[in-house]
Amino acid sequence: KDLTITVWAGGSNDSDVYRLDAIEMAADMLTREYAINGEELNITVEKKRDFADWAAFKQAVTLAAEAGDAPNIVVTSHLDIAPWSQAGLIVPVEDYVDMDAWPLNNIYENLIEITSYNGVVYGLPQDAESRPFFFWKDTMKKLGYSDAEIDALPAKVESGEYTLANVLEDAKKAVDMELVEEGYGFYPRVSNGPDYAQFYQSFGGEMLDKETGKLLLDKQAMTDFYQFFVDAVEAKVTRKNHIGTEWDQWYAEVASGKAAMWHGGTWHYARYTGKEGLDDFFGNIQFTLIPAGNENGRANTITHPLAYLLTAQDNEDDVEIAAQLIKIASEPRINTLHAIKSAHLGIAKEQSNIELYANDRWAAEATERLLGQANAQPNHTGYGQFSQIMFKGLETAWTGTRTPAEAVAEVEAEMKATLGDEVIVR
Amino acid sequence: MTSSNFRSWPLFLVLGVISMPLVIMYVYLFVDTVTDTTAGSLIPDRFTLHHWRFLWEEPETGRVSIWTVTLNTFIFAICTTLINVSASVTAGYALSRLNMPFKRFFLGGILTLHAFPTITLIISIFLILQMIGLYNTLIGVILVKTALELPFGIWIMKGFFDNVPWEIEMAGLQDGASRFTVWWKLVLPQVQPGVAALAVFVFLSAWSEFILPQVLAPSGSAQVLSTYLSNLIFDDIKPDFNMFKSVGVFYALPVIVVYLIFNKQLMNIYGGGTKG
Amino acid sequence: MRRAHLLGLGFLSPALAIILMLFLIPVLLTVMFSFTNMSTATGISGGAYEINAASLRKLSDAGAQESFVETLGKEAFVVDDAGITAAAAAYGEQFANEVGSQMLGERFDSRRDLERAFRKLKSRPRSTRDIKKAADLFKRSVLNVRFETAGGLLDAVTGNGIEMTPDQQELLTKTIYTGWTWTSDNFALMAQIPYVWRVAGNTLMYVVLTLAASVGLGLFLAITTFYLPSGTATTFRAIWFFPRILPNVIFVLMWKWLAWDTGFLSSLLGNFGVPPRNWMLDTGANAWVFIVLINGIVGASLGMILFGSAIKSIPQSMLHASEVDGASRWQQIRYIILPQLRWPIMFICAYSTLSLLTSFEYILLSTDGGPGGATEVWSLMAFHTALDNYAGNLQYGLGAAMALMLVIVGILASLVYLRIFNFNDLVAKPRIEQ
Amino acid sequence: MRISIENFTKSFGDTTVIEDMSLEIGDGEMLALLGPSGCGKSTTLFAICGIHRMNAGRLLFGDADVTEVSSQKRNVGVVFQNYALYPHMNVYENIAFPLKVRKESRAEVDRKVQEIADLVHIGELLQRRPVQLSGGQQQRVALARALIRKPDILLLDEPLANLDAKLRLEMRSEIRRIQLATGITAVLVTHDQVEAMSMCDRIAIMDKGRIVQLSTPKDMYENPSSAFVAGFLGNPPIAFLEGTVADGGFRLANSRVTLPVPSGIELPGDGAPIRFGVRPEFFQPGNPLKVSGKVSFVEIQGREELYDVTLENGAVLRSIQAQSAGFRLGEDVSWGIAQDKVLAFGPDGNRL
Amino acid sequence: MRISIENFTKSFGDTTVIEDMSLEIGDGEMLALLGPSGCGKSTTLFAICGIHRMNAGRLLFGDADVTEVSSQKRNVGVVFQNYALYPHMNVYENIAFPLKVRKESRAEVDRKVQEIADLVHIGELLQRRPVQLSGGQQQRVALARALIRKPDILLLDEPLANLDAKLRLEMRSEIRRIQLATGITAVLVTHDQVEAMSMCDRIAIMDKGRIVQLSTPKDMYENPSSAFVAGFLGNPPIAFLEGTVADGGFRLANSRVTLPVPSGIELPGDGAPIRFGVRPEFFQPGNPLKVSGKVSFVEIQGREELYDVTLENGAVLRSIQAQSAGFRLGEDVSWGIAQDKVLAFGPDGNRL
Ligand SMILES: Nc1ncnc2c1ncn2[C@@H]1O[C@H](COP(=O)(O)OP(=O)(O)OP(=O)(O)O)[C@@H](O)[C@H]1O
Ligand SMILES: Nc1ncnc2c1ncn2[C@@H]1O[C@H](COP(=O)(O)OP(=O)(O)OP(=O)(O)O)[C@@H](O)[C@H]1O
Ligand SMILES: [Mg+2]
Ligand SMILES: [Mg+2]
Ligand SMILES: O=P([O-])([O-])[O-]
Repeated sequence: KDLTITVWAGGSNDSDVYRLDAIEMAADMLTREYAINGEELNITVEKKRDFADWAAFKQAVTLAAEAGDAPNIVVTSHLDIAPWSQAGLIVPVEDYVDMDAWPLNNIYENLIEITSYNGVVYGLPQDAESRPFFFWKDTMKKLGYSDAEIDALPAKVESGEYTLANVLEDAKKAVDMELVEEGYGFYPRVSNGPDYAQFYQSFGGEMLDKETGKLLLDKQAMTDFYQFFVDAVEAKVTRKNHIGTEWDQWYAEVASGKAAMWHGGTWHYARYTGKEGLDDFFGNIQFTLIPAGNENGRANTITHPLAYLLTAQDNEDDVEIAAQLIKIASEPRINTLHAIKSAHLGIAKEQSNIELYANDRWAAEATERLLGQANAQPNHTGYGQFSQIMFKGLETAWTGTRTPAEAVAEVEAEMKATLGDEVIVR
Repeated sequence: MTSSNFRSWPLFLVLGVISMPLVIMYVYLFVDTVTDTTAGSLIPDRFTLHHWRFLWEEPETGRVSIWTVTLNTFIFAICTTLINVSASVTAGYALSRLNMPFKRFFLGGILTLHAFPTITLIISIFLILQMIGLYNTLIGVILVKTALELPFGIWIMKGFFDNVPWEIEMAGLQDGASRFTVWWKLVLPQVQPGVAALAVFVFLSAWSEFILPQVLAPSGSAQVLSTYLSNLIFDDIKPDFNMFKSVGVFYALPVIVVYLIFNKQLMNIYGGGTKG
Repeated sequence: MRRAHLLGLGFLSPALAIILMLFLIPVLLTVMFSFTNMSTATGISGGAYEINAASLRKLSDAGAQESFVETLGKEAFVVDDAGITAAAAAYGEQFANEVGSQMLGERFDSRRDLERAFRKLKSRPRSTRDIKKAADLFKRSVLNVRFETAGGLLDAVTGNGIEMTPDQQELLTKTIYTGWTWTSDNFALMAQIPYVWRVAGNTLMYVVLTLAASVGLGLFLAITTFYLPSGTATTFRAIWFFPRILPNVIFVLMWKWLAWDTGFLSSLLGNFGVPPRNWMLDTGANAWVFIVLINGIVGASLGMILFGSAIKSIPQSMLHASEVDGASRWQQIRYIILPQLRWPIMFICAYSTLSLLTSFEYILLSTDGGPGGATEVWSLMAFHTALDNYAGNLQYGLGAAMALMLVIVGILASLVYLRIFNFNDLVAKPRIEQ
Repeated sequence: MRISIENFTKSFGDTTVIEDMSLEIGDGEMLALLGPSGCGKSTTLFAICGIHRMNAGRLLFGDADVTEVSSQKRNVGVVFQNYALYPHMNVYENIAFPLKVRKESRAEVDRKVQEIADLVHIGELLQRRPVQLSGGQQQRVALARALIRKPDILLLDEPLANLDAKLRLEMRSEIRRIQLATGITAVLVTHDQVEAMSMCDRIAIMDKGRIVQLSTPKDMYENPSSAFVAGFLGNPPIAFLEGTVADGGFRLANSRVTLPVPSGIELPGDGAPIRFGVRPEFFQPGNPLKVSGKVSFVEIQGREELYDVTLENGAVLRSIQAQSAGFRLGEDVSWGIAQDKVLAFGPDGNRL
Repeated sequence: MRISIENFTKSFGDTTVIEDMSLEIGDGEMLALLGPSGCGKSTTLFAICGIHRMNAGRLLFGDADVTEVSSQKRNVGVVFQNYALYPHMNVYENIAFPLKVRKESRAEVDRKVQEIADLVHIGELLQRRPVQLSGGQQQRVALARALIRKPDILLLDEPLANLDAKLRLEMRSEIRRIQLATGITAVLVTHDQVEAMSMCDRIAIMDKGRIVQLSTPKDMYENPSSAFVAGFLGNPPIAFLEGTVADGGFRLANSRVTLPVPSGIELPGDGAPIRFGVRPEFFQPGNPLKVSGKVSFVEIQGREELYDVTLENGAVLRSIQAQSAGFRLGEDVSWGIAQDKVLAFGPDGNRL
């Protein structure tokens, strides 16, 4: 039997090729399995990751699916599950594979949770990551932290002893002491992303009301969250015009100790140690959860896994083959190739027992320190708008166009208008 | 300008000064494609062809070869130009010279169509393409691009036809030629500068079209250079801006050549529909 | 109809067909979309009926009785005779017997549990897929099942023994429909969002400033190059025309290279002690300067060519006349050249206003509306809404409504321009009457 | 081929340009349509060749009614004012075009083109483009193109208007020569009287869409039916004297001078305003019927000299004399009018 | 203001258009530059008004060397062939333009425009746009614009070429009248000999960038220095007979006819080829020195008739006669040449 399986991966650069190649490896495996059973199966895997950006990828996938022309497998954010499943573009993976069997039963439960919607498993997590807080050790030492204190930071952050208030304080000190330039005390991400939801959580914000399954706007948390960035700008530890800074420049700066503290993704590790030439990562940088903002909140981090999703096809057999392929691609060994090559975190418990993974200090430590505490953004059809409105509000407060209170009022107005019943304001 | 009453050096000076930033940008754009520069410095360190490796290296997983997309781009731009110019030339003639009902309506409508934000039509265009089975094909994108640019083309061509002396056409009829022969053999050659100008315009515009192929023909076989270029997502692990610029320069070269060859024709665009 | 009319229509038809098909009908569809709540989640071509956690939530919000919602929401797999008969037909007597003997009457809350139970059976089907299918034979609820038609759903619900009043039926099918529905909310929404008004203001500013910049610069270039010897003029024209033919991304990248913290400007000014900064996004004002420059220069390229060729068509003798009449260069420009560029200037203004209203690519690539939404314009907002959403739920309906506003403004503007251009003069009567 | 225009009416929208015109042009005749700008000359021509439809009336070529026949089928050759050569074709191709659309054989075309090119003396220019030709040469090409398919009728719309004086002179005789040589029926539209008179068998003078006089050049020059016609013909133009009938003579306005009236002119009653027209060649020093005035303008034109003489009452008479008459500006002269050549017109402008 | 052009040379790129030309134009004089197309007339004019720089030579207005002075400062008025009116300005603004750029006061401008408009008879048209004017009216506006700032010099580049015959006649006298009235020094460029002769005090005939003869119209008509000049002046043009010197007389080519040579002409030796030029007015039935031929062309021009007579050897002589001479085409005639008016030219074209 000959068939072609098409795989499209969004947002993938050269180190992410295993998102596609893993399917090819799985195809080889599956062919062998079939052969053993005496069935002939020839799978051609058509791979594509040429997309301008996430938006282009999503346009392409949705329109192709509407045209009945969807790729069999897509690698995309778990956030797409909600709208795409409602539109019928994707089918539950649990309808085709045994979730209780290897390797799926080895995947972290919370990750499976993240790729489920309405209690149905729609996709298989393809990788995990997290968005930690970073400290430049040298600066911290100059601020008076001992090596031991620095080593203890992750724990203090986790326990809520070291909060964002301390962040501001230390950052301001660093600027005042001219250890870093103005605006480089705290040096956040330069564009919208899940990272900012972390700060909302730090101040006690929740994105989803567990009980009703509706989105949740916690005005107090939102105001505090905005206020934190406004304070940072006022204290001159963060630049007013920070948003929109070029990524390239940003990477170079944080990897060279120009900033005292910042936050970023786990995959930045590859960039710091690769292109930016930071040889001794662990000697220079400490990483922790995002500290709590105040007593309402907690130290946290968000993981934003990409997932393998199966699209609806006219021919169910093709879907089944595709399902088998993503199942095989989730083998810890295969997934580890991707995790290490692209500096992502693994998806399965057994990966810690695979040398390639275990011997990678970053993967091992980050998994342990971050992944356990990580939550994800909610799978909800309105979350895209929620997140966009939240960030727009942050931007207006940050740049001083509005006060935090005004910004939140605007956010509330817009959320109520666009999300209607689907959002609860608290 | 043949008059000897004005000196040109003051203008040369002023133009030189305001063109400076652009020239510097061009120069650096090009220099960056063949050199490496240490961060923070403005002076390149060494010469290298490394950034042009996409020309000879095998494409990476999930990527298409630059040569395939270059060929696609040529097909796309040339077909768009051909179809657009042919349709503009016939429609422009009809609106300029022929008797027909609802002429005012057509003319006004065509000008007004120009006001539509084409990008937001994409979803609807997608539906139509899917209906007629041209979604995800190069020909579909070509037709869409043509449709969106046609109002401009028709308008310009009508202007050019307006300027052809009626007597030529009358003479043709008198010589026994049919209206069609008159148009094809006598009138069309007169608007050749207009056709050339329009063709250059359409070609340039098609060459740089990006959103339509991206959205309406996402599969690899219909990729064009614009999408290839934007799809070199800035790799955030080991980005190569200089290669990005090299692809950009590679992409721009053909149109620069077209411009340099045809800039005289382009300077004829006035006289088309742009004349009062 | 006269033969001549047929000839005219014949000549027009290729263009007409293409425009109608791929331009006019899409425009009408867009108008239609703007009155829907269409999004990625609703799909474009139509919806289905599915009861799941999310739709149950909607159902209770819509005022359905709690008990009704609860019954619908029960996932239930019941090993009953009907199921066993079906299993016998599909997977053999042996399996059916085994199920019948070991599990009859048992109830499972999820398919996973039933599958697990099946896996313990000796005569179970050997493929995962078949086990799942077999399990589905015992499904006695409609939760998470997708029905293409309302009738299918209702039959299934009743089939599972849930009785519904007609009101409940209607409420159910209406609320859990996954596709799009007609609504005029999009327009009300636009008026309610404070941000929208700011964007409208930005758009006005963008069009006016960019138009002024491109016409001004275009004129300046056309006139200065006109006075230069042809070789020099060609060179300068090329320099200023390239922005139009360079790929957008590359052109914008050049500006970023100029304006970055680590870019040319910062490096250059660094020598004079000016701290580096991102000149493009430093402040709203800076961003505007760059937006206007980038778009203005691209616009000026067209202006330069058009004005240039218009100046070329001014009879030489007229310029000579003004010189012997004593006009200085400035007076020649002011009194002779500029007045004769009236039409091309108006054409460019009309053409560019409409293009600018709907163009956003350079903004998208350079500031993406930032900083803080300072440079977000209407078409960019429509694009963001309809085609660019981080979490993938694209708002086609709202985006179309936003586009529709532009369309209306565009039509009004072109009507004004048609008046100015003296439309009647444009429709000359053919001089050959056959 | 005889052309008959019967009750031709033409309107553009609301304005009627030609109303109920009838005109007969004999076989082999060359007729001039002469008249001021906008009088409807071109419109008439366009109706004959079929580019314009006639709103009413009939058009016959010979005995065939061609009113509803399309241009292409009328077999009429037209030479346009600006030649309307096809700029992208060379001379050969221009001339061959009418044959080409009829798909005549290559050899046939060659032969005919050569023949007609020789007729109009442009045999050596066949490879040139129109822009490489002088005005006169272009004119000849246009003529050749119009003639090559041996049309029944040749129409010329101001064929000489764009030529300079010398060429105009040359082409005038050239066109006439060719028309005579081919024996074709021709209509020449012009507003230059010299052209009309020197080239045509008959002239139709038009004014505001009507034909005001139709006659041979000589007759029209000598017997204009109205002041309009008289003023239109003659170079230098006729001079008019205003006055009234007084005592059976002509009393100059604002003056005591009374001139006798030529015999055969029927005068209206005393005091009625009338006009005398005196052509320059009939106002000469040698003539007997003297009037006095001052030379107010002198123009030397080579072999002739042109004088304006302003009479006491301010009226101006014009005289053309052989060179070397040698009068000077401001000189008082007393020259005579050739009495029997005077033309008298009534107040409505019609000839008395 | 006197104009002196001294050793003027002008090249465009590699081609030298004018070489070492010198020319003096007296104060208040009107000089015609007459010559075939492309001979350098406009180039000379453009050098005088400063639009072109001179490659070599000097230009003096009065005693001032203006070679390096810009157009704007030369105070020269120019009327261009196509008028070059500013289409976006009305007549008033067109005329006022030279004053406006000098920022003269509103009242002053008003006064001057009214004055000059009255001078050229367009006082009522001031509010019209150029497109609303007839050719003649446009011409006058151009003239007014050139004159308004009281230029020292007026240059006219083929001012009448675009007008129809009747208007041309009218404007000719008009321009001359105004030039005389203002006493301005004027240069008229034309290739129409009638224009040159009728309007100017002197004529400079140019050929290929050189001045071949400079003289008064009358003198030039009667004493052309070369066959080129003789052929250029005269309407209808002079006819040439080719032949050789034989027995102290002129032997017609291919013929046995020998004509006596007018006295005062120094003939080259026997057998040398020479040409006789006979103007049409000197070939008349009444003249004694008869030659015989056949009337080969007749043209009736109103008051005159033009005949071509083809002699036995194929040469053509032209005759212009008063109307009603009444010869017919093909008639054998034997008309006479006015022997003392014959012009003889050597093989190089120069007058003998
Ligand atoms: N297509 C048309 N639409 C309206 N009016 C027209 C049209 N063509 C000609 N006319 C009018 O008809 C009248 C006669 O025009 P026509 O061209 O026959 O004049 P003409 O005698 O040839 O003048 P000219 O000597 O200027 O060529 C003019 O008043 C003209 O304005
Ligand atoms: N700008 C120029 N560049 C090159 N050659 C030129 C230019 N201007 C004129 N010439 C050439 O110089 C010669 C003289 O031109 P000029 O315009 O003075 O002729 P003209 O006597 O005015 O002719 P016409 O009667 O046709 O106006 C011509 O051969 C012409 O081709
Ligand atoms: Mg006409
Ligand atoms: Mg000239
Ligand atoms: O790549 P991210 O937007 O998920 O950070």
